[in-house]
Formats: sequence, structure tokens, C-alpha cells
Amino acid sequence: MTEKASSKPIRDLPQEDVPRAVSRRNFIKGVITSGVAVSSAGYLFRASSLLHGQQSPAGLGERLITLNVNGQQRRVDAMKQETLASTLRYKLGLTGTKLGCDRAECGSCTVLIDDIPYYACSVLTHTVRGRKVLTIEGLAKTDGTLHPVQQGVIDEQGFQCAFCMPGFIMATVGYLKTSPNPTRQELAQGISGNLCRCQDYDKILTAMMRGAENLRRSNRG
Amino acid sequence: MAVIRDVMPAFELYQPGSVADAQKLLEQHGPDAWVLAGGLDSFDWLKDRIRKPKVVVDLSGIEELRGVRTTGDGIEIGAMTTLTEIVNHPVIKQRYSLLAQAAEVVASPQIRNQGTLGGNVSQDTRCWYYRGGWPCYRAGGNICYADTPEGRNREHAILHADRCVAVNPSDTAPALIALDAKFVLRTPKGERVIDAEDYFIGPEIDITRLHILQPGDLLTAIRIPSAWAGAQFYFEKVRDRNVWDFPLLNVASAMVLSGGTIERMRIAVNGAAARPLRLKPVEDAVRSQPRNAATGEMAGKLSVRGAVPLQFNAYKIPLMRNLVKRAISGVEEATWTC
Amino acid sequence: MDNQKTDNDKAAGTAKAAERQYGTGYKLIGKNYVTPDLYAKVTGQAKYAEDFRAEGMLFCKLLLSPMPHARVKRIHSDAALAMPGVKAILTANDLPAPADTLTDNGTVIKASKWGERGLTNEPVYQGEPILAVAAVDELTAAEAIEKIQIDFERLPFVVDPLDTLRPGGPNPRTDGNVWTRPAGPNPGPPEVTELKWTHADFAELDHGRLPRGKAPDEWAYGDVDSGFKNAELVLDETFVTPDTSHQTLETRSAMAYWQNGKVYIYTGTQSTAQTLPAIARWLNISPDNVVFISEYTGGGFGSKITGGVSMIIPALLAKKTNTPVMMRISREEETFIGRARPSFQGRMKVGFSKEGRITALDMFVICDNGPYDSVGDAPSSGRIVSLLYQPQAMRWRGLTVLTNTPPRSAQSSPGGLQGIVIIEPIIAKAARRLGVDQVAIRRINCPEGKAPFGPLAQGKQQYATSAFLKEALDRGAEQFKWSERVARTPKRRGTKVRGVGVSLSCYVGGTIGFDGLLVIKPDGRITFQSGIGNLGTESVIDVHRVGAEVLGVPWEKCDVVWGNTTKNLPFTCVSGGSQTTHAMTRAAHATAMDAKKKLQEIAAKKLGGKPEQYEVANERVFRKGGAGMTLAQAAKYAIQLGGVYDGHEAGADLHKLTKASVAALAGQGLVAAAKDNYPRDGSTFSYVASFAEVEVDVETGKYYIVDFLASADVGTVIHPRALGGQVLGRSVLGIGHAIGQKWVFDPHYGEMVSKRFHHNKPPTILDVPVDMQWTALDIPDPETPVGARGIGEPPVGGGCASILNALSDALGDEIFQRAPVNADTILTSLEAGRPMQHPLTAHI
Amino acid sequence: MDLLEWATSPWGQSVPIHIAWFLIWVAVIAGLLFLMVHASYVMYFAKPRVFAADDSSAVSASIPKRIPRHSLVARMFHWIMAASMFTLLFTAFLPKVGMQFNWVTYHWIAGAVLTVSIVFHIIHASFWLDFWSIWPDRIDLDDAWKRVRRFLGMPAPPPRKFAKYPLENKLFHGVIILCGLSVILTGVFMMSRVRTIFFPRNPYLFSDMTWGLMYVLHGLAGVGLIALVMMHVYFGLRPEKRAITKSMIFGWMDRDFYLEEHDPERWKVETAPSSPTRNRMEGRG
Repeated sequence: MTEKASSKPIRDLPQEDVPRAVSRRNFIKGVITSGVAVSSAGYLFRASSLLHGQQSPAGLGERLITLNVNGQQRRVDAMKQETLASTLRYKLGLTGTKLGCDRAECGSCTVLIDDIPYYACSVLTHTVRGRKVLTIEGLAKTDGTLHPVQQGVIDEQGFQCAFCMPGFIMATVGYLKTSPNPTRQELAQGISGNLCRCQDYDKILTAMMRGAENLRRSNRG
Repeated sequence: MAVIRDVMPAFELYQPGSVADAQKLLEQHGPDAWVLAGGLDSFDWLKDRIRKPKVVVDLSGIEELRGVRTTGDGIEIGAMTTLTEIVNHPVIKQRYSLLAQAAEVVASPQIRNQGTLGGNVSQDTRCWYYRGGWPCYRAGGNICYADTPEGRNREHAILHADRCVAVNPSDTAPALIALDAKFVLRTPKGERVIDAEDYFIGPEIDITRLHILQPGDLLTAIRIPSAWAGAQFYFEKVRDRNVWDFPLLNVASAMVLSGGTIERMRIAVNGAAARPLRLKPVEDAVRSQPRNAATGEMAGKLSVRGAVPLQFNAYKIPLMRNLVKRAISGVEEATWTC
Repeated sequence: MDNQKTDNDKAAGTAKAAERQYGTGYKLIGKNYVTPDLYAKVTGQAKYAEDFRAEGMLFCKLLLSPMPHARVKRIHSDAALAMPGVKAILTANDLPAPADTLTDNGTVIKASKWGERGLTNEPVYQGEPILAVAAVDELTAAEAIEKIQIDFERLPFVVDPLDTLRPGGPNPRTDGNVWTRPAGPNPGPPEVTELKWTHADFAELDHGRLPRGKAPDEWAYGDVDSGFKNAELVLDETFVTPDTSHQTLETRSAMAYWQNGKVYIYTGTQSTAQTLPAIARWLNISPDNVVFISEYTGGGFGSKITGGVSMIIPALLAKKTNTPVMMRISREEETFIGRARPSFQGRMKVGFSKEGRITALDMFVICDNGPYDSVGDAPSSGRIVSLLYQPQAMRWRGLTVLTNTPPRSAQSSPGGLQGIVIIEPIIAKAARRLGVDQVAIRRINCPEGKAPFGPLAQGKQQYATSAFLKEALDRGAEQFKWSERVARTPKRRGTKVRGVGVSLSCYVGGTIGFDGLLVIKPDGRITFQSGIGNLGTESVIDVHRVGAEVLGVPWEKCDVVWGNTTKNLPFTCVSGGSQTTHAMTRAAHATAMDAKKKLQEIAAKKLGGKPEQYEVANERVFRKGGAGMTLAQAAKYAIQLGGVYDGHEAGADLHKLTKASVAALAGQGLVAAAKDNYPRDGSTFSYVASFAEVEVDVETGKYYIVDFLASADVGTVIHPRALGGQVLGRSVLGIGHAIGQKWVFDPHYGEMVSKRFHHNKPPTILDVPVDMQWTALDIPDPETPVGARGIGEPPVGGGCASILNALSDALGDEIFQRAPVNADTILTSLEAGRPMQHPLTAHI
Repeated sequence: MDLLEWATSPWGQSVPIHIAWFLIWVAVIAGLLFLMVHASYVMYFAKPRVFAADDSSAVSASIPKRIPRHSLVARMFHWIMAASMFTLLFTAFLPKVGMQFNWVTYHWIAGAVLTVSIVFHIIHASFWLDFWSIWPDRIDLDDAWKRVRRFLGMPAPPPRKFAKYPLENKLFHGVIILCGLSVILTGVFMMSRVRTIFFPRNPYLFSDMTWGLMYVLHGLAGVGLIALVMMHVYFGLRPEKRAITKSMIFGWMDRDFYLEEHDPERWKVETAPSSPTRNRMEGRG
């Protein structure tokens, strides 16, 4: 059934996004959770063809949205209950954003939305339309030069299993945007929304401090 | 029917652009609708599949619900203002720092970036039986699993329990009560403004809700009068972990002194009962008393009068007593060099 | 200003013992370097199990048992199967019969009838998977599961070990409640039998002391009774340690598909090479038909030693549906099937001389084993205690009791943590009673050199290869400024009290007898085949630095392949019990020596002279002041020569896995493979001395850890930063047991209520000091070529016990009788002026 | 529509937790319907009642002006029970229909009062009152039969006058006993789930299923009582029943009403110590 669904040509669908503040007529009419087309990686969510009697053209346009991820406009067909973490991982192939608890408790899924760290597991994809999403994959320059905070990890061999690393790095990058020159204590507070089960916290903090230092240096010079 | 967790059920998502639109939606869908503020409490209910609303109304697109405005008398905070915005707001930091202190110790940085003031005061209890999907009183059943001979109730209520012994987990609620805040509600019947402490209800009144919001009602804003601006504030939260943890107990107080004596005071405690408790008797007892250890001791003892410990939460009695004491007579700061 | 601040940060951030210079005299060993897996990690390219995709991949969801113990009478699944998008349902009836194990020495171990199989028709704990549904997406699978009805027959259950030992108490398994080793000269595997204590035994409970009824396991040495008689001070204490889930941040998600008769499984493991036979056993198929991929693993700590049996669920569903299947394990599911450390209810009677020397020790422990295979924590706790404190006489008794709680497994320092956490507060108390310094009392008891330990075998104890714990203790005390902190007064200021604590700690530090495998390619580069799991310790890479060092090859010229059983891996130890660094540096050394020997022989063959006349250095093999060739040339010659040189023949003593890999690599260059046949006199252990200071607020019961230092005796340091990560990381794992990690069960329904992180409290970055310290002695172990020992487990017990000791130093004894210690315990005790209530109740 | 509210127990089993609250309205409406039907019947269709003539003139001569009907104790019991019953019904059902207040305490206290008074009543009625006077006897049954036939216009001799209590009264009492005892028995057990002064809480006295059924029974009997109480009050207020109502207040009913409705043979009134014999003799004569 997935094949049948996924084979449905995307061009059949309205190309316009409905602006974020939906016009009243529009939403009173009802934004349909479901629709027909599902991307070939429609994995976690109701593969469209299974939607019981919820197929309406109105829904399709609503489901097909454009996201600004890592500086690119990405067209994606997202269910209404779909979380940003899932969209990134299963629709956009950005698996650097990890799911450690899916309950806003561990921080592995931390991404920046308009430069602010969020738990992507607890943000609905549809609510980030028109906002800038930055994931771990978007940090390094296209030529492969690492972001100063990533470099900090390399410099200090930070982290062990590193499953929490993308979240920690994104949280740090986000925190440094508002306070670029933290003490060890302050930075610990700033990234305290992330868990490391290897509990290599000391080395993580050292690496992130080095990252902050690298960032300041690169901003200076 | 077998139980399964961790898959969010399908729902329709509405993103109204105005409160009026939101209300129309809520009217239209009645009990089928779920209001989404920051979502951090909601997503647990949804992901656990304990609640399966047909419709979710996301308020994040409503500009009129965001931001802090200074009014004739004090400030008005939009219900959808995030806790981080509150922590960093200059006026709040300067005149109502009690609220900033409370907001700053909520959960974790990411949650404060997303969680809203309205959501924080309206969140549901974290009783692990209730949140585990057990059919307790609060879930419409006929039993409280925590208040049983062997129930695990370390985090539960010592005061005003009535069948259910769950507690309110909010950190900002007691601060708002201490600041004599007013909650602005938008109901189908129109706008209602109520005192902070009247927003919260205990199980004796309604065992299934922690606040008075009925389906279709919205909390739109919270007003803080200037009456307590720049007063002597005290906030303390005691939790197991130093981040991402709910309070075992917290205390918030605003005190106006003249010389060494307490002219007037408002104090509230949360984590002790199903609603944040404004300690009126304490407020009256300390009025025009000298601000000293003795007054603190007296107030502390008074605050826990009538407390009933469960099997595992007796510690909350001395804890509440001491927190109230500290709120009045302060803490002796200790420093070690080395 | 900015610069200044930066410098301060640098001071605070990086001026650590970690920066101490290690590896003098070596080029690579003891030096920091950037591990080759790190770039992929920082850029998010590293692929963990759930990051893999396969075309048309289905998703499966699990139906978990709502009851702690029941029998499945009937499963009504028609409605579910009828749903569009639902592809298959897998039940216990679809599982292959568990296969017997054929050990390397040819003995067959019969599959245990009490073993865990992934799905079950007799759930023995709430949350145990009963069936799995595969569907086109998770929402469909979930809705299908909600349509499934199961008729259960409820069976008796028990969640507190003491309850099942009571006369007439319920049994967690239909045929018993304790694991016992059958009697006889060479006993077979342990069996589940029934054991009940008498009412008289339980009388002790009323006094808050652990009853000591009949115990199936027991050993002793020395004259315990006279030891107590001659003691200056005898303490008899009861202590309860917590159950703690491993909670690896990556759950045991797994993806699997079949391709012409082979199953391809992607999931996390601690031990790549050793997981393959495990999968073959669980699926009851030939190892040749298993391909296992695990390039990156999101933490193990003992819960993924050979992955988890649950991985066969997607494998079998993939076979049934002939489609790839992804099984995403949720955090809640992981709480049930993700393994945990067993709690101990322990009691210890210890006699001390007036100097504090332990004259006699009587140890009694009950290990809460959970419902499945017997864990070794109880016996190992006795051995560790006897080694770490060298009691002149000791008796150990233990029970491994089954309960209807989630399955346990080894967790960093299994039994070691529990044993140390039970005895350390007693030693601290004794020191206070005897007026002996806390460091001093540990100094006179701690092991030294070839220290004996454990039960008598043929009249004598086993002994350690070496122990430099005194040195570690001294360096730690000095670096921690122990005496200054102890002397500081007053201890209380305002409502805050400070206390300092020290603890000894140790655990097994290595095994022997595994293989290494490397190839010198014709381009002069060396490829190390690594069968070690990549779970974050970096030993998967680090150990091969030894090989490069021996061959004198710059690290830039070295490649390491790992994480995929098609990549021709050698027979490797499991990464558990801190074996790897020890076992695999030995194998790496042996392999490098084999390569060296082959290079010398090739050179002699080509350039004349005797092999011994040739040296290997600077990427060349050459005669002193004479002819030589590059490794690249040597590799080409090796291929020409064939036979043993390019892997067409393999050493007879190699493991069959290694032989297969050698054969597969044959002809690619100079293939060196060797088994670690180096002698070893004694058993290998690593040691840590842990120091902590805490600050307690006596009005709230809240406390903070102000400072922490771990001083380690781990033999030669291989990779300082990785070592530091392990020393402090595992210390915090132990600290977690002191400051909050726990399980909470509702005893009436036998269900866990503490399923969320904010319930079971894994430590956060703010729960530990902002600047922790570690140091390592870097004294080589005499019994292993490079002198390196393992480090995973040793710091754990000390991490926990040093905090507990610091707390009792601040608050006095009798405040707590269990870990973790939180505000509630402290306040209840201070308020009531007596130890906390419910001293022995499990899971509160 | 589901008459019961179901929940999934911690062990995943489906158990009833209480009745569906819409049954409250069902009961209220049922009560009202009965009222209306009965009232209109009496108003438009009811034929004047005819009783078999009894040669009671002599007897009646000896009847005092006021016939004692309910002893003070009996009346006190009735009104205490009424008060607690109303408290129970209001505290139970008002919150369910959206009027929120702190009801539990009042409810269990009223429940306790009711229980005690009922226990007292049972003992009192069994040993101090004419226990059988409230239970239907043979005559009631065949009179009922006659009345039915007459109502249907079939030939039948007129029924005799009533004993102390008319049959309807007796039947009503019977139904009340049924509902009353159900709520009380279940209620007493349910007290072990809330904090009362009586015994330590133990919600695990019974299995989830047993408890569920107990709550259901309590609820069903409870809503049943809504309808019954409505009828009872209705009759208490009806003009032709006024005398009976009065008797529940003052304890006596006057001679005329007695003679009109009741059969001195079946409800013997104490006149003088010797009177019983005399009555009998005169009756024979």
C-alpha cells in the first residue's frame, strides 16, 4: 500500500503553503490531519492510504509544507502529529538529531529554531513553518571546516559513545549565541538540559569550554 | 484492549491566529479539542495515548498572547510568553524578580525556551500513578493508588488531601500568588479576571482538574499589580536533581518591611497539596512582627498545622516548616575557603 | 578582559591531572590523539542502529505484559491482522527453540529452560514483551496492538526478595525463587529451586536488621570467630543498595532484513565479534548466516555485552514478512527490557583491631536477580571485598533471589559496587569510633602486590597480578589536600555542613587468550582488524596504538576497521568487566610481534642473513647499517611468498573466527595474526581511590558535591583523555547510586511506577562538581607486555561510597541505611533523630 | 449507550468503575413521568373507591377520636432518615451534574447517620412494633386482585379496607428496603476508601472487579432512590393522603379517616386494656 501511496505524484498537490496564521475561513473549514501522498519514507506515521475517510484536497496542501532546514528550503509531507525530530530523521534523512527519550527529558534531539535550542522531539513540525531550523548536520562549513564548538570536541576528545553529542553541541552553540564568554559553571547551567549516560560530563564541559574559546577566537580574528 | 505507549495518535491541528478564532474552534469541537500551549505537558498525554483528542488547537501562532506589557498598575504577561522570556525580561528582573527566580528553576533550558507561563500554571499533576494511566479518582475512577497502605507516595500531598493525594507541580504558581497576580480568563461568557489563588482548585472541589478552566475557556494573560513590586522576595525550590526536576516543595514570598518589622507579607507553598497553598494564617500571624528567627519559627510551625503525612512523605512537614521559616527570617549564608 | 577571562576558563577548564604527561619513552602509548571515529560523531554522520534505512522498511511495536506474572491463555488478534497496513504478528510460538552453546573447548552447555527468549507466553515481569506487530508505520502498529485482546491467567508474583523467602511466600517462577548451584564435584549450570526461611529467621527484621536464614552459596577462610574475639571493635550493619537501570542513551533499537539466506542485523553492542555467535544461538541458525553491523553504540555499561535478545524480534518479523523491519525501542520499553543492576540487601559484621585493621568479616547478601538468568553480582561482591580490604578472616554467604521485576545484567562493577557500598560506611564508622584517620584505616587494609582474595581452592586463595592502591591512595590524598580538608573547622556554618569522604575501589581489570589481526598493505599502510565494540571507551581504536608502537609505524599510516562482521574480524574478548584494554593490548602486542617476525623473515629471505639480524623501525625492515626494505615492499614480497606471510596459512592456535578472517584477507598483503599466549601470574585487577566533599543543608536535606577526585592504579596509561573519560564517567555512574538513581515499585500490583528520567533520576551535569579531577599512577602491571589494565568498572564503587562517607562525615552515622540518600532520608532522620523508616523495604 | 463507566485496571483488565451519570437524569425523568401520569389519572380517570361494607358500626363506636399511628420514636426515625437521605442524594448527585462543592465529608457523615438509624429501625420494628404490619398478607393480595378486576371493569366484589398500611405503602417500603440496604451495605465498605473517623483506609479490601461492581450497585440503588423519594414526597403532599402525612408529624390520624380507609379488624387500635376481648365478643354478637 505504501508503494501505491508513495507513487502518487507530488505535482498533483497544491504548491502553496498556507501561511502560518491561518485565515479563519481556512481553519474553520478544517485542516485535515491526513491526506493521500506520503513520501517514500513516510515511515513512522500513518501511511496516507490508511487514513480512514480523511482524504480531502484541503488536507493535502496543509500537509505538504516547506521547511527551512540548515539554510535550505526543504519540501516535506508532514503529518499533523509529526514531531520535528521525526521529520528530520525520517523525512529529511538528517539522522544526526537523535532520539534518546522522545519525552523532552534527555536533550539528544536538541536543534536550534531561530537560534534557540529546542527539544525537537517535542515540537510539532507544522509549527516551525517559516522558522530557521539548524541541526548538527548544518554546523560545519560546506568545505568541511568544523564549527568551532565541534572543533572543541576534536581538540579535547570530548564525549564517549557520543549519542548525546549532537544535542550537547547544538545546546552549546545556542547558548553561546546569547552568552559567548561563560564560566565553566555558567556553561554547565546553559547545557544542563542534556543528559549524558556515559556521564562523561567533566570532559564534555572541558570540550565545550574549548569550543567556546575557539568560537571567540574565530569571531575575533 | 491492550495498552501501548509512545506513539502519538493522529489528530487535526489548528493554528488559529487570534484568541477569538481559538475560542470558536474550542466551541466548535468542545470536549474533542485539546489546547496546546508549549506542549511539554500535553505531549506526554498524547504520546502515552492516554488522551486521544480529535483536534489540537495550537496557540503558538496567537501574537496577542505573547509578551510582557507594562500597564497602568504593574505588568501584564501574555499566557504564551515563554519562561525564558520572563527570566530575561528587564522589568520582571528588576521589580518582580520573584517570578524570574521561580521561572528560572523550571525544568531545563530547552523547556524554558518552549514552555509558557500559562502552561506552567495550568499543567497537570505528575503523580506517577495518574500519569501512568492508572484509573484513579483523578482519571475518573474510584481509588487513589498513592494513598494506600503500601502506596509509593514520597512526592505526594501532606495538606488538604481529599481521596486524591496528588500535588500541583508548578514553580511559578506560588510566585504569582505571592505577587497577588490576577489571571485573565476568556470564557464563552466573556472575560473573567480572578485572583491567582482562585485559579487553582483541590480535589474536594473537582478531583479531575487542578484549575478552574472548563472546556472552551482560555487563560489569556496574567496581571501583576505593582503593589508588591520591589518587595523583599524569597523563593526556594527543593528538588532531587538540580535540573529537570519537579519540586518536592517550593516556597515563594513577598514581604514589605518597615524597619525591622514585617508590615505586610504574602506567602505561598507548592508541592504540598493539589493546589498551590497561600498561607493566609501565616501572613496574618507575622504582620507587624519583628523579622527574626523567632517569627520564622512561629510561622513555620503554623504553616504545617493539620498536615497529615503519608507513609513516605513525612519529610515534607519539616521541609515545609523550614522553607516557610527561611522565607521569613532568611538563610545564613555559609562560605568555605578551599 | 576577554583574553583574561579566556585564560581563567582555560585554567578552570583544562588544567587537569588529565594533562599530566603520560607514556614517557613511548611515541604513541600514553599520548592523546584524535580517534578516527570522532569526526563522524561531531558532524552527526555516525550511524547508530536507528539511523539505518532500508527500502520498504516496516516498523514493529511490542505488546508488553500488563501483569507481573501470568500465563497467556489466548490471544485474539484477528481484528488487528485485519487492519490495512498490518503485515504480521510475532508471538513466542514463532520463536526458534533456544540453541545449546558449544564452547571453544568443545563442551556443550544446554540451553537453560529458565532463559529469556525475547517474547513469552508466561510473562514474569510487568512490561515483558508478549508479541510484536509489524506494520507499514508505527501508528498502524500501535492501533493494531490496541485491537489485540489477551486472556491471561494471573500467577503469584513478588517484587521484594524478602517476601518470597518468607514462610509460604509467593514464588516468582512456577518452580522456585532462588538460583542454586547443584551440588557435586563439577556442578553444572545453576538451577531455580525453592527456598523459604523460618519465622524465627525473620525476627531480626523487626530490629531493622537483615535476617540471615539459609544461604545456598557460602565460603570462608581464616578463623572468623577468633577474629571477632580478638577485635577491638565489632560493627554489625545492614545496608540496601538500589536497582539502577543502565539507561544507555541509545535504546536497544534494531533493524534487520534477510538476503539470500543471511540475516543482516543492525543494532548496538559492546562487542562486535562476540555478538555474532550470540545472534546465531538466539536465532538457532549457523553463524555463517549472520551479518552483524554495529559501527557506533550509544552506551552499554553492561547492558549490551552481546547486544540484546530483543534484536531477534525484527529479524524474525523480517523473515516472516520478507521485508526489512525496524524496531524502535522507546525509552519506556527500554526501562523494562534494557537491563539493570540488581539491588542488594546486605548485612556485614566486621571486627577491627585498634589500629583499624580488619580482623574478621562476616558478609551476607541477598541479590535481587529479577526473573531470568542468574547474575554473578552476589559471588563477585564477596571476592571484591576480600581483595580490597584484605580481611584476616572472612566468611561470605549469598542468595541470588528471583523476583518479578525487569531482568538484570552486569552493570559496571557488578557486585563490586554493591559490596563496596555495603562495607565502606562501616569502615568510615569504625575509623570514627577508633579515632583513626579515614585514609589511614584504608591504607592499612588495602591490598598490595600479589594480594590474595576470595575462597580457598586446594587450601590456597587466588591472588592479584599486582596492586599499587597504597600509592594511588597517597597521591589522591595529597592532590585532594585531604588533611587540610579534614583539619578545616568549623564543619558547620549557618545551616550548611560539610563532610569529606574517601573510598577504596577495585574490579577485575582484564582477561587473556584472545587473537589479534592486522594487514600490512602493499602501499605500506597498516590495517588493524578490530572486533571490539565501539561503545565510546575508544578501546576499539586505542589498543591498536600498541601494535603501531611496536612496529614503529606513524599513526597516520594506520587504519582501523571495526563494527561489521563482514570486515574479517579476529576472535575478540567481550567488552565487559574491563577486560578489553588488558586482553586486547596483549593480543595487539602478540600480533605486532608476529608481523615483526614475518617482516624479519621476509627480509632475510630476500636480502640474506638471519631474521634476528633485522630490525623493524621507521616503516622499514633493515639490517644494522645495511640493506633493508620498506614495509610496502615487504608486503608485496609477502604476497609473492604466500603461505603464512599473506594469510594463506594461519597459526594453528588461532580461534576459528580468526582463521576464517585470515583466510578471507589472504593475499591482501602481509597478514599477521596471533593469539595472546603471554604468561600471566595471578588475576588482573585495577584499583581506584576516590575522594569527595559534600555540603549539606540541614534544613532542607539538600546536598551538593563540592569536589571529587579519583586516583587510579590502572597500569600503563594508553590514551589519557579516554582514560579520564572512563575514570570520571564511571565514577559518576557510581555517584548516581548515592544521589538518586532508583527503582520504585507499587508492591500491590507489582508494577514499576518510576519509568521516567525525572522518576529514576540519572545524574545531570549539575549534580556533579563543575570541575572533577582524576589522576593515574601509570605504573605498568608486571604481568602483561604493555602493562595496561582495564578501567571501566573499578571507579564505580568508590564514586558511590566516597559520597556516602562524606555524608556521614557531615551528618554522623545512623542517618541512612540505604542508597540513594536524598533530602527525604536526611530530613526524616534529622527530624526523628533516628535512622530513616523502612530500612529494608525494596523499591521505595 | 453504555450504562456503566469502564476503565482499564493497572493489570490491563477492563473493570467497571461506576454507573454512567446520565442515569441520574433517567431516574429524575422516570420520577416526574410517574407523578404526571398518577396525578392526571387521579384527576380524570380514578373512580371513587368502594370498600366492602363492614359491620363495624359497633366497633367504630369504641374508636377513639384520635388514632395513634406512629410512636414518637418511629416518627423521629422517619424524619432523621429523611434528612440524611436528602443530604445523601444531594451530596451524591449535585456534583455529578456540575454543582461543585466539598461533598464527600457530608456524604459519609449522612451515610453514617442513615446507617445507624436504619439499624435502629430494624431492631425497633422487630421487637417493639408489630413487625408484620408492613408486609403484605393474603388479604392484601386478593384485595389487590379484586381491585385490578374492578379497575378493568370486570365483575369482582369490592376489596376490604386496609390494615395499618395500604398495600402500595407496603410495596413501596419493600422497594425502599431493597435500595436502602444496597446503598448502605456498599456505602459502609466504600467508607474504607476515604478518610473517616471509623477505620484505617484500606482500598485494597476487595479486588478491582468487586470494588467496581460495588460502586455500580451503590450508584444504581442511589439513582433508584431519586425516583422513589420523588414518589414518596409526591404522595406525602397529595391532599387525600394528607392525613397520613399529618400522622407522620403528629403521630395520630383522626377517626373519620381511619374508619374510611382502614379495617378495624385488620388494624386494631388500642382503646382500653380490656377492649380487645370486648371487641371480639361484640364482633361475634
